[in-house]
Amino acid sequence: MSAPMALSVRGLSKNFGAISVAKSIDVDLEAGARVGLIGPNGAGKTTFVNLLTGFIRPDAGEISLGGERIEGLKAEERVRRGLARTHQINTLLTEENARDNVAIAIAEREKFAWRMMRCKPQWRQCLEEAQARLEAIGAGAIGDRRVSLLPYGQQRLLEIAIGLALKPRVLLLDEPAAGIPSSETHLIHEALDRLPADIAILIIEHDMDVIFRFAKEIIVLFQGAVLMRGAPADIAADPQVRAVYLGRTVV
Amino acid sequence: MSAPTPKPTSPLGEMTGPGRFSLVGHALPWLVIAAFYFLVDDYLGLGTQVMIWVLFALSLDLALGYAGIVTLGHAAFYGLGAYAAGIFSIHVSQDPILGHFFAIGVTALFGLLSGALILHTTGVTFLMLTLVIVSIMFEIGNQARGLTGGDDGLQGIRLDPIFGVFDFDLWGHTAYIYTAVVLFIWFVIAWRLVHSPFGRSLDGIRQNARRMRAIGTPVWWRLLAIYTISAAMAGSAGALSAHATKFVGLSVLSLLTSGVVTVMLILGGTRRLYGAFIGAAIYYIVQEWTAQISPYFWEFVVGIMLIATVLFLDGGLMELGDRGARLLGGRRRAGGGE
Amino acid sequence: MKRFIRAAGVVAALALPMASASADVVKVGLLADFTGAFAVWGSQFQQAIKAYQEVHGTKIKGPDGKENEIQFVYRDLTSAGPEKAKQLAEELVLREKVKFLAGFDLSPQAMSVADIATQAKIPTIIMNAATASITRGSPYFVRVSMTIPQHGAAAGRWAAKNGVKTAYTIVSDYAPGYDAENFFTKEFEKGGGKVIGSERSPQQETNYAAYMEKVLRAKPDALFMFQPAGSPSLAFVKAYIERGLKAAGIKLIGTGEMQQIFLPQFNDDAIGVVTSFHYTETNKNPENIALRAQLKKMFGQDADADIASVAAWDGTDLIYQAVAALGPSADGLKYVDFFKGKKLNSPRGPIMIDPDERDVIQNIYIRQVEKRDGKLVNIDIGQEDMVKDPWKLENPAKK
Amino acid sequence: MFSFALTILLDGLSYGMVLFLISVGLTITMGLMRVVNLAHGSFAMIGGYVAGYLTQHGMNFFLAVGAAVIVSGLLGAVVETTVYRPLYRKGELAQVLLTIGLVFVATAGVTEVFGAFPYNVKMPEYLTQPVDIGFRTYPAYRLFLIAVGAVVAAVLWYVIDGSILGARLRAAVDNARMARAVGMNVNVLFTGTFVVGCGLAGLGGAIGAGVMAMEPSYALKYLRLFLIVVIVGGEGSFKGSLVAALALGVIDTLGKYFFSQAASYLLYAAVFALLLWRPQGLLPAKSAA
Repeated sequence: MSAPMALSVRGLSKNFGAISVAKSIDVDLEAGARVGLIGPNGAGKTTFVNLLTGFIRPDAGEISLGGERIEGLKAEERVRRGLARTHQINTLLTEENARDNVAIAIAEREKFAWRMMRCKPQWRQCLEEAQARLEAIGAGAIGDRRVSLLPYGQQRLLEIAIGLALKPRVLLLDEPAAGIPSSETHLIHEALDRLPADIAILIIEHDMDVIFRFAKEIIVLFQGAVLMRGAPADIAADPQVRAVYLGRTVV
Repeated sequence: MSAPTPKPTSPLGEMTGPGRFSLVGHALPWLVIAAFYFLVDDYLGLGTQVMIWVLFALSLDLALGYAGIVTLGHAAFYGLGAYAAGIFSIHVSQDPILGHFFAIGVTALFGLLSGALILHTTGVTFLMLTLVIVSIMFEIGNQARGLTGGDDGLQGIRLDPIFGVFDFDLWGHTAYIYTAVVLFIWFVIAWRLVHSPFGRSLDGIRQNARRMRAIGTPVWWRLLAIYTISAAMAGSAGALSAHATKFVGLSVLSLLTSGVVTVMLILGGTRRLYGAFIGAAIYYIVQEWTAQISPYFWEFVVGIMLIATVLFLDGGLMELGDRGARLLGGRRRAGGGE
Repeated sequence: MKRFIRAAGVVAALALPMASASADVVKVGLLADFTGAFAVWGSQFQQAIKAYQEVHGTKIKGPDGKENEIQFVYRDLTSAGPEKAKQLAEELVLREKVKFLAGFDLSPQAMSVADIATQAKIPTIIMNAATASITRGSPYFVRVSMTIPQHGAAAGRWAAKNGVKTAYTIVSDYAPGYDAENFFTKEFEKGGGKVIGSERSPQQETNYAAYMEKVLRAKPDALFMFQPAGSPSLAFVKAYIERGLKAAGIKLIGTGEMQQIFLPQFNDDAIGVVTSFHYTETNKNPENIALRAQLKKMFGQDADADIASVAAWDGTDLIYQAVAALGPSADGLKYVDFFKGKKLNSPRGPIMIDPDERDVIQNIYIRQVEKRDGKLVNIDIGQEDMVKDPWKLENPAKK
Repeated sequence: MFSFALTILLDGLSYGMVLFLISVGLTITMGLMRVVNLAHGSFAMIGGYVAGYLTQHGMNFFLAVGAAVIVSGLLGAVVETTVYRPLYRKGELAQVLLTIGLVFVATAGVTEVFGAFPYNVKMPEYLTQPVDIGFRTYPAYRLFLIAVGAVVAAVLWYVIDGSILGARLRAAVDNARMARAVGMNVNVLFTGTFVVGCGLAGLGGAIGAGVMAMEPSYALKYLRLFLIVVIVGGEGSFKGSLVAALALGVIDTLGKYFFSQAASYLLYAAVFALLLWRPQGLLPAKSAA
């Protein structure tokens, strides 16, 4: 009897009117997996993430997290069960400093966030952990800085730190390197290298350098369906995948 | 990793975020309230009214300022609290404390139910729904004449002395102190609330609700919680008003009441708690002053104040203080640059 | 801006004699709406009071022969809630040490100061607020304006006596409207008429199409209205004409809707509307002529007297007489006793303060809109002498 | 029975048309500029007062209405370029407050200039009379309102749905940033739309004064109705606001006719239920959520 998959998706489908944006997708992630999700624009990558995280309701299909079915749960309930994500577009709390951004997530994870009276020790604990987590991904220096004043690359790091702060079983990284000037990409590379080994990670990225450097396995999504799944080298060599990226339709 | 970790510039244990205040800053408004009682005896009625508005504005600050719930319907809670307290004193018991708690309970329940119905909407739709609720409440107040007195207002409120000792006198001594105590209690609650993890999560929801859902925050429930608390507080302000004036007029449920309290809050500054104090006080003082020059002048001045605040003074009058402090003491709040 | 400056000047003018006050100053606190939806009341009160003081001077000799200066202190209720009235009344009493309170355009405002008047023993002259029960609120309340039932009852009696068999009523949906409907119906049916339908329209209504259609279909002999004077009453009468109710021979009977100040807003179609009211602007009483001339002299040709002016004039007159008779510092109840049974030659005609109820007893005039010298005017076509408030007759005070 | 139903329909439509004329500018500006413009009624009020002043001083009614439209529109241009511009980037709350501030200023100004009394727009004699329309006599004024409303609606329909200007407008409503990116002069578009919207409000205020009377508190008193039309119709949706305004007019008339006791609740309750059911309004302008 093997341990349940960290994340298991079966037959996930979604239609917007006549357009099918997810066609019976099956995906498995075991604990500690490093899987890349690629596909041309409009392949349905972001829709897939939104379906997984509960921001869009699927029409059909099952999603299990550590063996527990979660497709009926709301986004925030999935997060509390260990499915975290980062965002493509920054959705940080821009009026707070970086450390508070992380601490608020930790308070949520520790269920302090319903506490309506001041509780200094617990909050202090959150802040300390937040600072530690920032340092762990190489961003210890930004703790005191207001998010709106941070350079873009640092904001993406902060996104990852928040995702990790939720102590997820599975972490979805939605284009963590998008929009970062090349001078700062090493920051993201280093942060990705340091991700805890026990977390299953699904990374969506346009930057093939990042994907091939990081992923042990790659899933290619095309027109809402899984086109192929395999090791990076195989994917890179596959003619079908090449065709897709060149824009020709494959039958 | 190579960059050395610089020392955090603020101590970790400190609650950062909005409204850090020195001890002097904390003491000042309460000293003013106390001094007012002893020095300006003739204006106690005005003082009581101002404090009631402060409390009302404070309740709005929780919902609108901290949680970002843009509502025009807060008069529904204020009015309901006033009527609940008034009707309770006429039909059930003349004990003011009991009546006050009754009013708080009723408005909290109403806040919970109405919030549950409408809090899934946002923006102008939410604004409209709150507006409709307060309009319906007004119509009910007008037509349920047997209970509310309709347009004539609710009369015949009689109160026992508080704790059987302090009678509500014409000169308003008891009402003033009673209101000040209630305001203080609510203020302490609000202060702790906004600096709690709960308060921080509300702040987060205001800035970006989607982000908060992504870290597992049950956004709707949080909003419902603060909406209910805010409603209870507004109801408490309404109850104070009913008790202090021994009269409830239909206008407590009018749209204008919602408007005035919003103006006060914005004028003083949102998300600062003390903004409510400054806003309500300034509003009253300027109103008294301009109305004496020429009654028509008042509306004009309010309008100009609003426009100027929005265009030039985002943080309200409290912002002026901040700017002054920054000029004197250098940059304080923003994190150090690179 | 001119008016601001003028108003500022008035404040300064009021402030000056204060500094050099050698005579005893008797302050009268006047509470009314000067801004907001009911702003017109405040300005009408104020103009009449100034006119009175211009004619009679601000100083009046007391019984001891010493001069007393009567000084009005105006406070704006901003059309806000009665709690504002209460707070300002407190201030006027405590800080300004006023001897009298006066004004109050709306009933809730008056009711909210009942406790203060009673506890501080301040005679309070109500210059408009017309809900019947108000004067029972405090033994210090004295009303010089009117009560709604006075108008409604007289209108009902007149209709029954003048060939109206069936009537329809449309009143504004608030307390005074209910009173008007109630007393019109009672007196009309007592006289043999029958009310075949009744409606209540929202207070701020200005779109009466549906109501008029209903009346048109019911085909009554007459339509009785009670609408707040201002935009609702104007819209009501216009809708009545537009919809062809007049052409269908349905007589329109009202109370305060066709006051002189509103007539320029109508055209000749308004001719024939009958109202039951306590003040006919064109009456030839010397007091009336003096008041109207004075207003025009001081405030320009647009200034016109209405019930607010008349009540403010009479209220001021009462205060002057009381100070002349009792001096500046008599006990509140003494002043009230002085007012009881007092008869005045008001610009509206003779009035008397009810010795028991401290409410106004006055003639009710039945007027009809007619055209004279190219202008619409109200012409008296009937009169009931010295009408007491019917509500009080029906609800005697508990002893 | 038929004539009765038709009468109610006419009554409802004529009222609805006034609401439409005044609100249509609001819905487009709210959709286009995303400004919660609570001051919109002030422009209708100013139009009404201008027409009132001119007709009372002997000017022809139609000329006076034309002047009212121009004055309201020009005022709109001034206010848009000075006060509203900085507002586009600010939040809802700031917009609510600033525009309420404008309402106060307008109210004080009108009271100062024209006094606190209700103000009459003198209509030509023939508009104040009932006319025979076959099955009954009916107020000429109301027929006039319906006619003007219908003409304006038809013109707007043509402009918005059928012209290049309209296409630009719709594109900008859908995505202002995109419109700017493809080189549209959004500022001019904004100002132009705002001016037209204010002009229409002035028209509605002036000719609608017989249904919604002019007084200093006008802008605040009817604010609720204008907002209901805009939000029920769907922000930015011209057709939505037409439907909503006419429906509101008819429901209001029906309510007063059949349930006059509950008429005041009925409308609010209907709006409440509708917004819970369709928070985006009846015919939302934006395609996707």
